[in-house]
Amino acid sequence: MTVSELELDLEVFSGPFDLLLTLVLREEVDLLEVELADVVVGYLDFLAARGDLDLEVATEFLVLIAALLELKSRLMLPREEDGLPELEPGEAAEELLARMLEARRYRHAAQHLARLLAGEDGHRFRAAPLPRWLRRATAGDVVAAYDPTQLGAAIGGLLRAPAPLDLRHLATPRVTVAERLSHLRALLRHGATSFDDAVRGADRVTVAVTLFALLELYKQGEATWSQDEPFGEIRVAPLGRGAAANATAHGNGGGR
Amino acid sequence: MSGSGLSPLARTLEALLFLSPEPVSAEDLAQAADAWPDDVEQAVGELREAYAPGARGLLLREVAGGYTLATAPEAEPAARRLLAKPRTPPLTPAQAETLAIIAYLQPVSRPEITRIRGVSADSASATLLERGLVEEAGRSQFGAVLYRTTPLFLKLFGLGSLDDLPDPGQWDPTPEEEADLRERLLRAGEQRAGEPVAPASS
Amino acid sequence: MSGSGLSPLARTLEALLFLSPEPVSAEDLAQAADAWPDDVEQAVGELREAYAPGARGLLLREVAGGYTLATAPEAEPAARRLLAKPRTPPLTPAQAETLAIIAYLQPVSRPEITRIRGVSADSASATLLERGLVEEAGRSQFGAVLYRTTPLFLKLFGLGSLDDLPDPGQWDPTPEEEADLRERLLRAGEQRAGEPVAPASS
Repeated sequence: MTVSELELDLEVFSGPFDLLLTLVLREEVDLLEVELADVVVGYLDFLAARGDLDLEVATEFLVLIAALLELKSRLMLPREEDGLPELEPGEAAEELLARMLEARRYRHAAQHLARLLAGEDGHRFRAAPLPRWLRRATAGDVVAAYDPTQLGAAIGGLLRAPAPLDLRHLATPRVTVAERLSHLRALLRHGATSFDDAVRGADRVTVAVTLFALLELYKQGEATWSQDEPFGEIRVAPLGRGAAANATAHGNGGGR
Repeated sequence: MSGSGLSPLARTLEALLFLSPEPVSAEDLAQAADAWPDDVEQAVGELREAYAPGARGLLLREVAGGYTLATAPEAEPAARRLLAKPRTPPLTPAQAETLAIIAYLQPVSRPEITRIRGVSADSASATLLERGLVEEAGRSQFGAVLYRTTPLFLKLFGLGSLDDLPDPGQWDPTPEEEADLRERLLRAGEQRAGEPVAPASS
Repeated sequence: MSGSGLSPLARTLEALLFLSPEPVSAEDLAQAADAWPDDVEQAVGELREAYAPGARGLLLREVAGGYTLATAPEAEPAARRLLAKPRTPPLTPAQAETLAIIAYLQPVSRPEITRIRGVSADSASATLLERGLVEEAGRSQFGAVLYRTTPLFLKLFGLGSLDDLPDPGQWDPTPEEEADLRERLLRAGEQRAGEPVAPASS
């Protein structure tokens, strides 16, 4: 399975900017109220229906969600923490607007192409091999048609090993769910902890991936979590074998 | 068309279009038929008339910079029964978007497509490559593979050339819509000044 | 035939004969067109008239297996000029890269080509095989197909032997490196890919 299959399954968007544009343009939705958690939960349901968790795909999905989180956080957070240049609200809105409009333009172009293709439905071209009398090999006619220097030039090009390309954060996941799962498990072996502790010093993508790993632990029955109030501390406690003593010692949170 | 048939040159061109697996340009037709461009143009006119929609089971199409023969859509149900081959499957939204970006911005690299869509285009571009709608067009200065569309793309989408693609600006929102969108984004941005500091887990 | 064109059934049969590379029997035509044999016979009669010798560039031929369309003999010289020459369209970047890797490293396996290029070379190598520029040269110890260039490759590039291939040194960005060309290409490919390349299926 790939994330593109998921896109098909949800049938609402084919990219974060589309999703965002759709949500923002919907009169009743304020950008700040876009429930990214719902998207994540929808994805988890999708995975549950399939019966297994493909960590590679989960990571890919997270990249998508992380892009949304970044856009949203630009509007929510007063301060950037990971060295990205801070944008004024006006600038942030302009940048977002420009990217959304660009995505929108190609979405419409895509629809135009899909219509063209549908209109061509029913036109078939002939795909028959040439008759034998046209296939006769004429070895004598062969004259040099290509310049060998293009082969040397191609090899030269392939020897080039460039500096790594800056693809922005969303092209390559820097952290995997598997890594964050083992990080959380290691922490939980020592008893209850908090989400802030689990992501101390981490960048935003890592935070998002850690949250996803936590959802997975919860689903697997390995941990439970609670939060007393919005934006309050998220307590995380181990569940299952060997967890009872620790859970008692730390109190298991009152918010459940 | 006249009932008495085609001129000798038009007959030759008809045979060439029947045999050639790809659309053939007017120049190549002239060269192969050993004829003057003006005469070729006139003979193509004869064929155009002979294959006027509704006259025959075939149509003369002008795609990908050349001429080619194709079946008329009325024959599609019968063709499907005879050949038992599915017609060209439609594109998924992700594939159509990726194809649109490549068509308009070619040559364009995969990271650039990802930037515009906001989500990876890897599997979509792999499918487009496999279906022969796009191909590699060298590498960017950073070594990323660049993509462009193929003649098959023009052929399957019924386009004479890339110039037949409409100006994408026509799909941009009206100034009012854009102003409205900007307004909403700004409002969301201003709101945050009064917001408490959200934790990283928002 | 009448100047006003063919009946709907004759048009459908014309499209079917156009598409099918093999002769089609009257029964198969009737079944595909969902028509009675008598009607098919009559429609074939229309086509026979429309494709009477001298009327068009194509002929309706009745062979053992059924009906088929073929080009009229008058068009043969033009068809030879258009289609019988060795096809040497310019190499696409992907084809040039793939061919260069095969030329300089032969014999070389497809997984190696993929690792060096960072992207699959399947369609490029299929085209090179089809045009007769490369051929299979047995299998590697892991069972992957190996490729080498052909005598036609040497002819089309005007080379007396493989020793006449240009020294890639003049295009080499880091000519001071000592390592073997194959090793350096593989290393650069992996660096460009930015991450380990999944083992290619072979």
